[in-house]
Amino acid sequence: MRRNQRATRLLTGALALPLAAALIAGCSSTEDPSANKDTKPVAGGTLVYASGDAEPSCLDPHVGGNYPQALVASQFMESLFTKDAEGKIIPWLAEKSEVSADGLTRTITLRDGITFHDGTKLTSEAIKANIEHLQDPNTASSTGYLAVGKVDQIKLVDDLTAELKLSAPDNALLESLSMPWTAIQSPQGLKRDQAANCAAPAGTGPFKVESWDRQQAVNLVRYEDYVSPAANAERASATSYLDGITWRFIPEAASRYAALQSGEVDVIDNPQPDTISTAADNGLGHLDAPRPGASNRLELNSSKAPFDDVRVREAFMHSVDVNSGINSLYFNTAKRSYSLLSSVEPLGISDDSKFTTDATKANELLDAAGWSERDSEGYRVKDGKRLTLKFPVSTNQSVPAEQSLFEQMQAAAKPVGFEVKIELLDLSSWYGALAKHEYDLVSAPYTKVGPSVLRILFHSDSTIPAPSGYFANNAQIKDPKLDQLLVDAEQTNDEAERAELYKQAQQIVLDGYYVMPLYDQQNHFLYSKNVHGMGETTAVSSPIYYNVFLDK
Amino acid sequence: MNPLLAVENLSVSFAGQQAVDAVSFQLAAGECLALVGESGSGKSVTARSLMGLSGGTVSATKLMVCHEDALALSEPAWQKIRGNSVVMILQDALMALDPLRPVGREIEDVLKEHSSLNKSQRTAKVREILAAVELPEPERRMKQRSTQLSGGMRQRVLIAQALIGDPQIVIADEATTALDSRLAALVLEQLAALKNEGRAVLMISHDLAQVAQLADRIAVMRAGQIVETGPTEQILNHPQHEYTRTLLRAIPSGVPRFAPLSAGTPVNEPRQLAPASTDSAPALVVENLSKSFAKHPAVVEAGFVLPRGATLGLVGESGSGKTTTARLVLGLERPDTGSVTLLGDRFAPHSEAARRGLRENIGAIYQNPLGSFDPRYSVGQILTDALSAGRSKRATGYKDQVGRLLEQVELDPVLSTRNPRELSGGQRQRLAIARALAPEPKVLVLDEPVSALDVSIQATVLDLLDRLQQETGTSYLFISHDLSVIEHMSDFVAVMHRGRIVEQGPTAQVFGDPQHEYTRILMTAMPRLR
Amino acid sequence: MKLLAWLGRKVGGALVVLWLVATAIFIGVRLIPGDPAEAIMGGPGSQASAEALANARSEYGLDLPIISQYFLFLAKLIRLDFGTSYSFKDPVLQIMGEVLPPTINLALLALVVAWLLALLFALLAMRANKFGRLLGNAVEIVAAAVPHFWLGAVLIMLFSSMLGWLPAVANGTPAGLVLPVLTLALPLAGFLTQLMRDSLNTAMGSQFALAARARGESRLTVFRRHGLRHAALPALGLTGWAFSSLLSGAVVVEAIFARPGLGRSLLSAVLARDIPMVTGIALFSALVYIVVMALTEAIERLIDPAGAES
Amino acid sequence: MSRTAKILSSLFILFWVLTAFAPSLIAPADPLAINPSQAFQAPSSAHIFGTDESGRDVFTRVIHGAGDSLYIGLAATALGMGLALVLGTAAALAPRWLDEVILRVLEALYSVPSLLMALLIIAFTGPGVGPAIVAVGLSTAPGYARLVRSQIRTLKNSEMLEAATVLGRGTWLKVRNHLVPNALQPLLALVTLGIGQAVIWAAALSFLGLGTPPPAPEWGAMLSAGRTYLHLAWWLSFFPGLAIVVVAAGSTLIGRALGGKVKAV
Repeated sequence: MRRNQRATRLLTGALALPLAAALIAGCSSTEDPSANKDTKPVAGGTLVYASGDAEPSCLDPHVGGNYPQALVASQFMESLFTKDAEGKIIPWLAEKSEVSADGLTRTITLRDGITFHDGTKLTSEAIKANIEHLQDPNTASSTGYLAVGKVDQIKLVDDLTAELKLSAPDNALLESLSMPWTAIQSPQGLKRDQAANCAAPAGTGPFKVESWDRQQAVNLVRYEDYVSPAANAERASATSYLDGITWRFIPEAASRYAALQSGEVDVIDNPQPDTISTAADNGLGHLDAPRPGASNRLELNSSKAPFDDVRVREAFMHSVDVNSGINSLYFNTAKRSYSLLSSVEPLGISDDSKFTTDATKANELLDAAGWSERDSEGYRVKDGKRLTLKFPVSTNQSVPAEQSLFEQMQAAAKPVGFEVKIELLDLSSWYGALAKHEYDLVSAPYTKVGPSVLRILFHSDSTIPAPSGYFANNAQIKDPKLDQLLVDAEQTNDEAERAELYKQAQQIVLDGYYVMPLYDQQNHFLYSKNVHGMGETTAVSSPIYYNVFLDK
Repeated sequence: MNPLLAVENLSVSFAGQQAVDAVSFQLAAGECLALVGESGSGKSVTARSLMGLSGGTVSATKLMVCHEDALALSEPAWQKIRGNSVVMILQDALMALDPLRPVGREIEDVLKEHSSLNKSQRTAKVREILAAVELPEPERRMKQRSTQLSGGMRQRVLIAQALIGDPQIVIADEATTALDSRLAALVLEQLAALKNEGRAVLMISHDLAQVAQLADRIAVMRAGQIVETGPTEQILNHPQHEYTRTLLRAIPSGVPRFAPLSAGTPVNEPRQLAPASTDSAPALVVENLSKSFAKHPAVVEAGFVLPRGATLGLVGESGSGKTTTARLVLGLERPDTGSVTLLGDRFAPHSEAARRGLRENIGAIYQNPLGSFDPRYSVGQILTDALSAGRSKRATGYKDQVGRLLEQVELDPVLSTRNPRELSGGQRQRLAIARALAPEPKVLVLDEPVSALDVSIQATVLDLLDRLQQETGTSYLFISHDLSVIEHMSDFVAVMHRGRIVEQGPTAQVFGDPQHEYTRILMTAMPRLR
Repeated sequence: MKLLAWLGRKVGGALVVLWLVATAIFIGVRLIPGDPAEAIMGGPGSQASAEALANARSEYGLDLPIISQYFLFLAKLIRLDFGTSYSFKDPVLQIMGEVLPPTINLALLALVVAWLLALLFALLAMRANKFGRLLGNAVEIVAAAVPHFWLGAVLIMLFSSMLGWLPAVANGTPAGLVLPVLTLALPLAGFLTQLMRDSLNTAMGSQFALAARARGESRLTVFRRHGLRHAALPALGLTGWAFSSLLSGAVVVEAIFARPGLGRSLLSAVLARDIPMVTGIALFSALVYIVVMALTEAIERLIDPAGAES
Repeated sequence: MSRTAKILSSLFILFWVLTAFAPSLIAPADPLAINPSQAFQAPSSAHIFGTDESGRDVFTRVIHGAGDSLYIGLAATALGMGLALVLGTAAALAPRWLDEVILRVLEALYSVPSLLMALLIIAFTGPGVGPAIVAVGLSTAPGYARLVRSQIRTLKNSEMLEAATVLGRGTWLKVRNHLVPNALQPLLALVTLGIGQAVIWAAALSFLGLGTPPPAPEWGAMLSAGRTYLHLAWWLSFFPGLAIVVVAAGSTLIGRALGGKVKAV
């Protein structure tokens, strides 16, 4: 497997490293402190990883399915497919795959000789068991569930081959199956009760879960029988260099960074932007791996006043100044996006003309929309109602810099006459507020491989809540034309047509002022100088530590 | 003979404030010197500087303690002397023993500091010494804490602690103050024994009568100076200094009723008690009064009559039930049996509402008046409150009356804006008397009203009470543990013992010819000068 | 015999208190608007599955009349069945077994350190001159006024980031305990010192201290034999409160120093509206408090048998 | 209380009352006004406490934050004390059995540590200023209530009230003239001591993200936001922290000067 390789300097300067492939555009890494040292990989040592995310309640990324789960699961579970350095989907656990002419049957053949951590062999039975596990309501899968939504039934052709019958053609299926949320685990493991499987899912990855001391660490150890689907002649052994990974959870950003500085941990995620910008000066390595799928963006709830009026939506876009906020808060670690899709998605289109800061225009639009009066506090009023925007913010999903950015928007929108009411909520209450439609603005990150994320986010079907109450179309766009484009785009066999359809679809969303893109979903990692070989990631940009090694 | 203590021109000051001013005296083995003075006279500071514990700046032309130059002693050297050659018995046994440690350990500490005995030897020695001071059940008591012992036991422990080091000099700092006369006698007896063993005893006291029994010589102190010193006989019978005379005059025992104790008071004419008129009921009639707390009897079948305009002295040791009797009389406790009749009206048992109308006829004075004042009130407010029956504490309208009351108790009217906390003990008691007089009561219950006061102040307050009684005809129920005060103040005396009134009658009769065994014991323990 | 009666009284009192806490929680849960099953399973945001909701309904007897629900709830508690934490996916009792010891260790250690600091400080204050006393006074008041979360952050910045002396996050080594324990102990030490100095001054100025000096004891000996007990007594009376405030502080400290424990579990349980977990933690911390109170009372009786009687 | 202490305490209180009610007199700027180009300015003569991540003036925010922070502290203390007065007075005056019942309830309230109780309440109500006030108030109530109870019991049996009885005062006069005013005096000291702690607890809730929502300049919330930039801009968290310490230490000092003893509050 050629997973995403992100270190140019690394590649040119250290050919001895058993790393390959070119870079994906848009991804960068600050100087790798190890790059020029011509370091030879050495086996041994345990890497300590410190995550700023909340500790998952389940290590099986099928259950629920959020990014923190993907980050850790990428070490012990592998997907059928993955993305190469050019962004192309390539087989991984699968050897090959074919689709029927009508697009309704997908045949997947697995590689031979791969075993799960529990010792069982990887067979086509696993494909069936895993997809069914995702579709089982008791699994309570959100992300994986949507990804395999079109799979109707699975037929086992032989030991290694399975046939997936689809309800409709799905050209995003392989992208869906490249994500950690649909990664393959042992059918034997899945038969255990959920608590047991959550504590130690049995995958095929280079590391396996040895133990999980809640609130302390997930202890991963080298999987000695690991077989890499992408054989590499330069490696003496197919197993990982590291003896294991101690996966810790340190929610406090300052503590996490202090721990990295003092050498207690080797790698941290979710670093503060200011610490990223000074990382190189402090002798730290930096990996920037923007997540695929949607960009980080604000969605404007168009289903109710005041954002049911496109003029109000447009006025909002012009009333805030996102760029200077990003500059001051992100220290050049995040680039302003004008696209609905992540910069790693080749089919995304950008349109910066719609997001200029122009208070005059905003005022005119609001006057025209009937919000012409102002109350004593300077907010606009119409029919006695104040121009108030409810903005629930999840503290779990928005890092402090992003919260500050929202506060700046709030302050900038005030002179124009918007009252933005930011509510900082825990995840549970945030979901609750969304389910009750108590929002006008919301930022809900969504990671998925490929442009089909657009259907999940903007198809009118996504305004209908799932049994759990969750819906992904937070902008509440209900446009039959858009729906049709999104459905067609997923069913075509023609790459060019697919690109065109997605382009039109994106234009509709942008023209409707439904969404304000901010930047890529940030995914930064800092690591100390004794860590080498960082850069490889899964299709969703979660780093893999198979090729990482530590100084002796 | 080489004196054990030789002090010449000893001065002690605290932050520039002179507490002891050029004091000189000597003390030889087998001798007892008494330093007598009132609070603030510097006598305690003098005593403490003899142990290097004054805490102030000490200077002297000569300060020899056990033949050592105390001025040159280092702290470790002092520690060798303290508790060993020189010991001190402190005033209040309850306060002088750590309430959190067994008393045996406290005594043992002396041995820890000054001997090389091991644990079991020390314990044996402590047991021995406790037996020597006649502490009952020494084995058990030594393991108890001071709060679990009776007053008498504590005193014995304190003496044991002083004796265990075999000291050459014993300093008794107010060791008999505020003790019941029997306990005081016990301490004096022990001190006498020490003196007879050839030790030097330095007594510190405010009570001339008490030291007279033991001291060979007396030094009278005032304001940091020794104003007069001489053999006991000479000081008592031929005092040279005016202050010594004041102190001697202030001792109430043997002074006839209404004869003044303080110099400033004009001589009152001894007054004949008016014969009890048949038409008016006695001031107070107490019949068959009993009260128990948690089955523990405090007052048992007490009964007495207080005639109008007269004083009934209620005397007894602490815990004898005097205060409970006072509270029953004041209607603050409900009696189990018996009754209290005030001026012919039933006062207790009765509902508080029914009693309230009678309350203006009876007032009360306590030992420590400060606790009975609202801390937020000034002197004037306290009196205004009393005069207005609680309706107001603002002086408007009552200013003249407040002034009159203050004048009546000989308090300066400028004090009316002060808080009682800023007053001296004597002034506070005068204020309490003024407040009690405000409703012009017919009866005053005085519970140990002068026990916390210095002798000379006590004298002025007693004189004041005498004067007020003569002026207003108020009847007093006067409660005290101090026989000499009772003797001086009372027309009738009732002696309480273990909740019972064991003997009562006219003062002269009870004091002259005590009938009850207990009364006789009390009388013999009473120090007398005259 | 006396001891047995005392123990009996304590256990009886403890049961009443625990019953009251449990009842309050029961009422609190029923006051949450909406479906109680959903409330127990983490509120509308938890996206509990229909089956999980049905399970909760039958487990807590939510279809029964409210009074039966209450007795069912109590019956389960009596059997030590606190249910299963839906966010941790483990039985609450088992999680308690995992998270309680680290927090108790941390709190006890902090308590001991706070005591030592307070004693040291009280001793220094005793010997200090006027200026030193004033300074000590200021330090103890400021120490007591410093919020844990601020102190923790500052200590990390100083000792981990800048000086690199001590680990910033818990790592299982004794060194990793230093900063969290200090963060908890310093404010408490400020409180205890204020308290101890008052009673120490009273004790050292008392007649019995003078008597001890007159026996030939040095100031230090008097401090050791007498001052210490009297200083300790009121502070000891506060131990229950102190321990309870340490448990509160542990919520913050465990978050900052990434330590596992009761506080961190509670915080995440609260954020996830994990009611079985929250119930369990509340009851267990109440139990811990009761045990600590009983222990301090026992120690108080040892030091001051007379005082404890009244 | 000495004269100097009185003057200093009055000035201290006056200063905070002023900042709470008229912050603009001291810091005329808008605490919410952003200026991204001026972000992370170190303390200087232009911004004596520096600026925060959005270029807001930290001094202005600290001053304007006094209102919210003190409001929560005061409201929580008032709630706790109100509850304590009712329960404590009832327990002190009630018959023995009711006293016993109230004591048990207090013990139950006391047995759950303050912040844990606050979190418990928030688990039921969700976060916010209201729950924070209720939570802090409720968790401080038992401490106050016990003191109210013992205070009233002591007063009830005091010589002062006995003296009033002897002077013939009725129940009402005794309660109005002596019991209530004298019970309140030490409670005032206690409340003063308690306010500082309540401010700290409230800030702790904001720190955990469960109190005042941003961008309101509440100290705990500011500290919480600032701590992420501890390595870059210490002043963001230092000055709000300092404000908390000053208020808490000041209230302790005044409380002690008023005769309060440091007790479990």
